[in-house]
Amino acid sequence: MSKKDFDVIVVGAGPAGMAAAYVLAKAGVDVIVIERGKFPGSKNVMGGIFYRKPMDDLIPEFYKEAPIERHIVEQRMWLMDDVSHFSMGIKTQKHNSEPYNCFSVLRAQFDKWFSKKVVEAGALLINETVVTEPIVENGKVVGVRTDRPQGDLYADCVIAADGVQSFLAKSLGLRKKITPNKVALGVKEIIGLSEEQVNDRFGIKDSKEGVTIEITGPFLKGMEGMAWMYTNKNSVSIGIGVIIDDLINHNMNPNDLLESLKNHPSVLPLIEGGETREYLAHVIPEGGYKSVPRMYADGFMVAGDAAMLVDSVHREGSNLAVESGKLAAKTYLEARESGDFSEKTLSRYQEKLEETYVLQDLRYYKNLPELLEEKRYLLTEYPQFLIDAMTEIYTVDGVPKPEKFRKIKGELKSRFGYIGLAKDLYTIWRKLR
Amino acid sequence: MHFLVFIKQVPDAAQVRVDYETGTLIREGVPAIINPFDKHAIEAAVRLKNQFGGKVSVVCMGPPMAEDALKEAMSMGADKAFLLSDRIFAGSDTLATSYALWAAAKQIIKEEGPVDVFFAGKQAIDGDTAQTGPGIATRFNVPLITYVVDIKNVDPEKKTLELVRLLESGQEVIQTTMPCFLTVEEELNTLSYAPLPYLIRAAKTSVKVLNSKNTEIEAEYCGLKNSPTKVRKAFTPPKRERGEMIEGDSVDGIINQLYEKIEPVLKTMGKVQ
Amino acid sequence: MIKQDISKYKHVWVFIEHENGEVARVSFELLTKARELAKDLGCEVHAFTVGDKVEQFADEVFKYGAKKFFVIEDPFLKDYITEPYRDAIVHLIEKHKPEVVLIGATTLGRDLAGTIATVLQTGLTADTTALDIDPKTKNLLMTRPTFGGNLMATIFCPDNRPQMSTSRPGVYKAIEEPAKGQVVKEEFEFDKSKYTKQIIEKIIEEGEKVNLGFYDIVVSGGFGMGSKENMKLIQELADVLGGTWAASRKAVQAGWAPQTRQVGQTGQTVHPKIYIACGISGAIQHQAGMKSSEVIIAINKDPDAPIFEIATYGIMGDVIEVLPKMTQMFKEKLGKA
Amino acid sequence: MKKLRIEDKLYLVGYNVDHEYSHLGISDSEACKTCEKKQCTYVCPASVYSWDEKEQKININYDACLECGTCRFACDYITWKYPRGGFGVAYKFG
Repeated sequence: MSKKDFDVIVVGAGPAGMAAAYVLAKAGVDVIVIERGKFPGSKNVMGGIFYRKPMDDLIPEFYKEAPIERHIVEQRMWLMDDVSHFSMGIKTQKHNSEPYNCFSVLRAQFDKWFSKKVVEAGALLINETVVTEPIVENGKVVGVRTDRPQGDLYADCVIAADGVQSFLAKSLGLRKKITPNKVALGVKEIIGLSEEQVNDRFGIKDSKEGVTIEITGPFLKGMEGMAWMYTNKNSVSIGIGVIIDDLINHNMNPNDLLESLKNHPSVLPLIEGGETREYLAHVIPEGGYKSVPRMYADGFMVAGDAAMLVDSVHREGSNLAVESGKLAAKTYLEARESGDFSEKTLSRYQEKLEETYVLQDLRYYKNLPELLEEKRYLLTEYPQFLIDAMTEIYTVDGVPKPEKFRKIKGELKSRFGYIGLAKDLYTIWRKLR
Repeated sequence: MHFLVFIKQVPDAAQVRVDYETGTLIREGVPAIINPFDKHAIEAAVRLKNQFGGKVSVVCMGPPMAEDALKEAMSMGADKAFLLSDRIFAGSDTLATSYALWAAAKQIIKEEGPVDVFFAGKQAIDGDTAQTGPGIATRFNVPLITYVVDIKNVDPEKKTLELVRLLESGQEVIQTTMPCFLTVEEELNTLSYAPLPYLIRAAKTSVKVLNSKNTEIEAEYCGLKNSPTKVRKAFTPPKRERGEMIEGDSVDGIINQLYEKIEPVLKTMGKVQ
Repeated sequence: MIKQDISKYKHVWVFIEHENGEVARVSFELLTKARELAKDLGCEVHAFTVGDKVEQFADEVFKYGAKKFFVIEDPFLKDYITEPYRDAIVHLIEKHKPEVVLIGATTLGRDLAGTIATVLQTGLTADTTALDIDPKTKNLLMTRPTFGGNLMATIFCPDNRPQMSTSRPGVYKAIEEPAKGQVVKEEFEFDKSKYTKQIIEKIIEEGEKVNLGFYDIVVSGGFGMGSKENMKLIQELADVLGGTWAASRKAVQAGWAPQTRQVGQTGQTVHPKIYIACGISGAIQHQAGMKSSEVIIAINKDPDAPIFEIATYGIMGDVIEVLPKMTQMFKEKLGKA
Repeated sequence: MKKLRIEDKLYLVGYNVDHEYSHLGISDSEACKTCEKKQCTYVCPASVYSWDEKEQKININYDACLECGTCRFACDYITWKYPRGGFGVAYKFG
């Protein structure tokens, strides 16, 4: 080893990078975090909610001091067409007491707080610097090149938590080119409302409690995607994420899509009169388990979005990021014992992830992206049928109930055919295995 | 040579919005930044240091969070950073602020040695007063050169330098002795993309806090109570309404109409007799 | 804070700014405004200045209603240099104790006022756009824009004298009201060794660098100008009006104008008396840089262009057709043909 | 609810515009001329790309970029880098 400025270089101060840096700094490792934004969080957008568990393991009871918005007590799931929505969900007091299940957070504020904890733990944080490529010597990653003058840095190990675009993983050949059918664009607005308005409109007791609504269905016109609304303290985050390929093929402008969502009769009353505070966009890796790359090389590990760790079914990403960052750090600590940062030693990182829910969850749904790509109608026709059936059942129009059920059955048969239905059920069952 | 730069942390005025209903500014989430003019002052000082040797000190008066501004100044190449922070400064007007900064600068001179060139931005984008810099210069009784767009012929031996400053009618070149006090325009320089070692050093170095205990600042000249000017009220200007479309059959006719409408304004400006 | 006996201060003073033997227009504007203030205060308007040959301004100054004109004449004060000007003016103010001192918020005025106020240890309100007398306390109420014009603040200075303000040029109309005035000449002994600053050179013509904020008329071109060549049309109009030209972000990005001339959120903020937006749709980002202009004239083909929402006067038409005619007609009307 | 135009929304976003350098580009502008869909012109959430019929080229308004990278996945000719450190979008809420 010729040069060494730090033990570990962490690229990116998002949840994955900071979780890694926090664990390393706490263990006395000389770690530097390099962030391209003005401050951590300034480039980050979240279409999801922040789950407590992985973060709580890292910083116990973090939610008592972190800038969180609301803890979530109710999660609703809507199937929506152009004029109706069919709602399911869970509201439970079990999520209304400490230590809570999950939170809505505003990332620009939350990440900044997290970075303060990381710096307090002893890591060095450098903002406003772009890491352009890994420095590779004899097939081994020995550092990174930044876009700053005199910008080369050397270390035993580089942890790339540089987000979905991850130029680092790509330049090392770990990651394949991402095709537009494996990635979604999420656009989002923060709409300002008073605390009372948020409480009233979402049916919650006080401004500590929060609600999430996740929306899919035929209103997306057959595009694969999902919309969401999350309550913040005095605002609502409303957004929509759609596979980029679908946007292209449907000649769809994402802002128009967001505007039509905002004006949907089911959505509008919840946000009406609010003032848009911010407009944001970010892409979300949707490739699932099959797109997860090899996450290590000699002197190198990849974490978070950069490793495509997003569970698009359950809208989880930041918790997978935190978990992966933590495990990357732990793997480094083990490797340090032996002073061996080779590919072989660091491969333990991916094994660890396979042992946790992170890759187990992703693996469970590993065939889903292809299934949805192949059978787009699963996202439109079944939800539409459900909406129509519910509408029929709840419409009192003098038609006897047995006749209604017969009619619904008839619809089911004519729309899908029993054989088609059986096939679809079988496929879903098989793909989810 | 020793360069001392006075900086201010301000809300990014470009992101401040007006709430016409309440007549207030919406400042939620608006980031705090180094006053943009001050960044060019830091840049100028760092360039002079790199050319002639010496060091750059930076001082910022503000709440503890203003430390971020000082860290950023260091990442631009400043060597020493001082945060002037004390509750007694709350509500200071420009006279009281220039007093506190002057007193703090004297302490910095005690610790770091005499200053050759003092720097500040031409004004802050929140208050837009352009008074604090001249105030400090006056208290030090050093030559003041405002609206500087170029620095030339620095002679560290003779302790002289030449400055180009902006006037309404053009520019003027001024020669002065050091120490002197410059307030600078954005045109003075283009901000460099600082080398990584500057950023690392800034992240590793802590900022020294100055307050009424570790300086000779006297409370009787500080804060709202001891500021000669007070704010009676603050309000937002009325929202601009849609005006009048000038229509007519011919372009000439339209322009004639327009001219008649604006003639009184042109007269007040002395454009028409 | 230094406490003063404020009852000893009387009269409204206006600084007469001059360059090359000519008085700056803002001084007359302020004299006119000062007459109003003096009426409310029950006192007189006095003018003052320092310089080489400044007594010659007496007639003009009295024409705008000054009852007295305090001057210090010295060849040493031929050109404006901050420190000797400051010292001479401080001498005048300390000797005669005016209640109010008004200075134009020009480059010179803003350079000078802060340093005077600091020596006098009194309050100064910079760049005001409105001056009033509080009927109850008789304090001067000074209103000024902050946050780039998004917020106005009314400031007063209750316990210190003089109450000082620099006032933005072009806010008040200069109206004559001749008075019989008296010139009061004062002397000041300069310790010339104290002053170590000198002017080497004055460059009068405009260089590449522009400060759009200095101009009271700005003619600005946008993407609707169509080409770089057409930007000449706005330059010509600006020349006729004695203003300067600027551009929208889209025009800058198209390479038709340098970034230094860009008006808007990511460019400069201007507040001229007249802003003429030519072929600028007027997205909110552009409005942020010019909406506090006094008169906005918009010329645009598109009747739905947002610029019309804030324009004082709108002309729906093709800039390429309108501008040359406008330049020609204004040239004639302003007697510049 | 009143429909907001993209530029109205972008006005709410904090940027630190890099006047020195554009992080977006097109590797082969000839390709744009024959590109049928010109998807960059509608798929970008900030409407950074617009087709200039007269000049027969794509105009890139890079200072409005939200740095999502959609264009980069949508078109192989778009050269996309991060803006220099500290420049570009800076969200207030996120």
